[in-house]
Amino acid sequence: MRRVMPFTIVTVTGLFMLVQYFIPREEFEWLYEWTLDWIIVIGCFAMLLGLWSMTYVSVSKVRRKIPGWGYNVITLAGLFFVLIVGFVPGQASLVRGSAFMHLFEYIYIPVQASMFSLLAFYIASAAYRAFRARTILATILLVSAIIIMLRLVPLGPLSAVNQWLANFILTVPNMAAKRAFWIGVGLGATATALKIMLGIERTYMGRD
Amino acid sequence: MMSSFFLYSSSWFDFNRINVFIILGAFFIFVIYFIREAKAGKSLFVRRIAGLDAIEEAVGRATEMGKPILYISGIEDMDNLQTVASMIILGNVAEMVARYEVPLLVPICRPFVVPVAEEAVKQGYSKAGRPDAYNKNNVRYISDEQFAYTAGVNGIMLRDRPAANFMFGSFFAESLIMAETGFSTGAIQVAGTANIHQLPFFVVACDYTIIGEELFATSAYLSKEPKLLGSLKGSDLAKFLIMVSLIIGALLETFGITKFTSWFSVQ
Amino acid sequence: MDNGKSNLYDWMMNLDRRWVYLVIGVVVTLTAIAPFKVPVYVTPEVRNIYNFVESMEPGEVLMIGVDYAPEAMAELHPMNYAITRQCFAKGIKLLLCCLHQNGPGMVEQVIAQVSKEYDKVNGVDYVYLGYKPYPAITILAMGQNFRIPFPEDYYGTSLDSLPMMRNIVNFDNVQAIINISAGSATEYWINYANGRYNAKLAIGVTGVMTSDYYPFLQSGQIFGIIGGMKGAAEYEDLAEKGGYISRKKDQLTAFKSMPIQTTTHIVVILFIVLGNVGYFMSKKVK
Amino acid sequence: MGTHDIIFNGIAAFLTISIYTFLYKDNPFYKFAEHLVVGVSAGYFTVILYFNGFVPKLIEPLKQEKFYYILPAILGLMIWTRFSRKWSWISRFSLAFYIGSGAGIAIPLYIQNFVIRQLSATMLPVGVSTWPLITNILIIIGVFCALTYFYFSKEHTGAFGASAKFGIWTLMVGFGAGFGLTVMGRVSLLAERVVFLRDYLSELFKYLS
Repeated sequence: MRRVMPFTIVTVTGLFMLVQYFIPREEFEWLYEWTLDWIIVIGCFAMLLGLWSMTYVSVSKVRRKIPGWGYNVITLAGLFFVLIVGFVPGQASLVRGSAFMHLFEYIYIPVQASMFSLLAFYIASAAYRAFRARTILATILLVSAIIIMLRLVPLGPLSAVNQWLANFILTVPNMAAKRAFWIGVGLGATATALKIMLGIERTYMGRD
Repeated sequence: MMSSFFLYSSSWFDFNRINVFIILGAFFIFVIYFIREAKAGKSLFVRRIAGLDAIEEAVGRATEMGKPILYISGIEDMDNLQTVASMIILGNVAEMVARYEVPLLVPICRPFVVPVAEEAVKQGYSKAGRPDAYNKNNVRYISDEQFAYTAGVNGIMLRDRPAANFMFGSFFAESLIMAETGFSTGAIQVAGTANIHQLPFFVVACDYTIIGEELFATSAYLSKEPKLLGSLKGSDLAKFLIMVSLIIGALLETFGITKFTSWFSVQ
Repeated sequence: MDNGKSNLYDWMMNLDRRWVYLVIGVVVTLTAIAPFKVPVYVTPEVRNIYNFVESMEPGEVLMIGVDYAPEAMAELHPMNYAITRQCFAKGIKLLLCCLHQNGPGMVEQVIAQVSKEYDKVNGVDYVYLGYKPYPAITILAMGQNFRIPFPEDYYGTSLDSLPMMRNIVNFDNVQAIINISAGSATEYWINYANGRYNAKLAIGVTGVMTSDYYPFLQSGQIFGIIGGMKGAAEYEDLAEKGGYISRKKDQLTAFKSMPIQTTTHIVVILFIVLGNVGYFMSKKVK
Repeated sequence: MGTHDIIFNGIAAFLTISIYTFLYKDNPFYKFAEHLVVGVSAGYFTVILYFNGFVPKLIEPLKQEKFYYILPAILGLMIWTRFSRKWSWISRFSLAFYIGSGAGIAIPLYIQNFVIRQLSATMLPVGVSTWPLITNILIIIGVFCALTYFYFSKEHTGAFGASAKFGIWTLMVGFGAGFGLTVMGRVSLLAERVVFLRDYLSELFKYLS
């Protein structure tokens, strides 16, 4: 029961999802969409598991007064404050101007956008450090990146030449690289999925 | 249902997808055939995957220094195959680490990955004969949100100073933030993903990068069961046939024969 | 050999990453405070789209599929604004729809502002169909009749009671479709709207996605690509010359951020050059 | 800007700068912003998932007496057995469903979109008479060689090794191009943030004076 059942479920659901792809009947489409709903519902319950895990780690840090525990208090305070302003007014909290949306707009969005824009700095330092013509591979990487970046720098008459080169890189070697890459990934992923579906690969689920 | 206006038929098979069906069927047969061969004890040659040495070397260095090892499994859920491959690799990394007294930190982005990662690490530890060394608190959920997760992982890199960072799975924009922070702490970094947009950043910022299909191959290789290598053989045979049909298709197209190529078009 | 020289080369190679951050930060801030004008090289794939819209007659209909969320706003909003302004200025009618779950807000933001500028009326000069999940099915259904996936518009009015929709059944009644997208929706538009129904299609996508779609341009499945901030700046440049948008009214968002793009790109390239010069010179010294 | 905007945009500006301080080094401001956003985002996602997932996909159907929707709820509840040492094995049922359906959905899509579509797109007419025909040859050679790089059953030596080498070169050109293209997008975001701070500061001075 403990061992066999999960793998039976994997095989059955996997096979169903695979087979329905080839069956154009409406009742199968309906079953498929219903199963997609299952995934969303299970995800909701899983979310609580995550919340529990997070709260548990934070609370235990605060309790044991591990250095920096004050920050865990901030995490917990942020979490419960959002839950309160989100759930207490009900659906109304999703309307623009509510306390809940304020938290979204003035805390979540700016932090997210700032984290994202840190990448502009990181991309520069990574390029400076790693783009050295030490090996052939590094040189190829470097030259290709510079040609693409130069598109944004006005070079006078050279702009047209560079534009042509950039276009060539994007449409020929870059295209070839992507195609081969996707074919490889497609085969590798399908083989992995097949092994899981047929229960050949089982190491991802614990022992007893 | 709106789609019922025109999309459905009473047929039990979608003949528009017969090409997918045939190719998929052939692929299944290849994989299963080679797995059987391997099970029967026939030795199959598979070249050594360079990424494996990189993983072992990184674990070795971290344990020598007595510092923690950080394992990041990407930001997608268990329904993504890259995450599954990453969990298989995690189990094997745990087995390598278990023999030494260094913690293996596994911060996680999706709640559903937590139980799988816990099992993978636990199993790795008990395989190495050290089930007691397993610490539940080291596998922890951080946040579902991409950048909150990234911020949390950055924090671990800076405060726990892991000597080795592994990043295997499905990554997005956070890849470079993590890899650069990891570089600044001097950790040895091995990364692998099948998300092509992020590979440039791993290639640039990490010591070793596992590219695309190699991620799935590594997970198969690490499982150490010879039968699992059968899938690599199967996918190689498929690749060979793809290369052959690529040449045939191109030649036929050149002479204006499009029947062959149009058979491959999918809707 | 000379110790000072090799020290210099070492310095060039091993700058602390924080110096890189500082230079980028300073350059971006300075350019933001005191911007300058950068010439933009207009590529044919952007010009094609502009010229097509130019060739349309007042009263004809252009469809815009808006499939991006706030994360991609910085890159995609500018082109959306420029095209919408050009259309309204020329009296072209717009049909809008959305296949990305966080997209509806994006459409509203643009259409609310631009329709006010040009005094355009909902239902007469433009129709916003709203959002539907499952892009493939939705596009296929629209190819039959817009009323299948969208019996009502975004605001809950039945399509049949909207004056603009009177003679519009499906893709055959729109002159072209422009899909502005940050994700996989583009592929569905290409495969289904163009592939199945042969609709005339052009796309606007984020910078990262751009290169993926050039093959479709070559094969003629799409007639133009606007790629990221640079593509948007090219479009704004054309639209400004055409007199549809104006610098005075602060309508050249992408164009205005081009100086920041240019200076940062130059800085990044210079850093790469610096590192490599240091590397080669120190190898020579040794 | 009114008082409301000045205060709330002020919070946003403060958090933005706090994040940027990380570029210099880890510090209390960054840690504050980091821990705050971890808590806030977890809460935010819970609320959103409840209203956009749980309500329409479970509560509404049950209200409409579609009782078969109780099945996914049971599977969902099973995950919570993880809290018990004795019953935690039950949680594997829901996990199995999740992984199984993920694998089943993925198989045909990977084969269709990643393998067949890429293959058929590469079957191009070749020749030397026009430039597009020449580029087609180059694309086909590139794809062919890059595929040999991903070939595991043979050592990369001899002619095969040369082909794999050319393949990895092609991949590197692609990665370089990807890197170059991404710079533009990231700088767009930085520009947006800097302009936000610039505008906020000028508004703040106006407001204060």
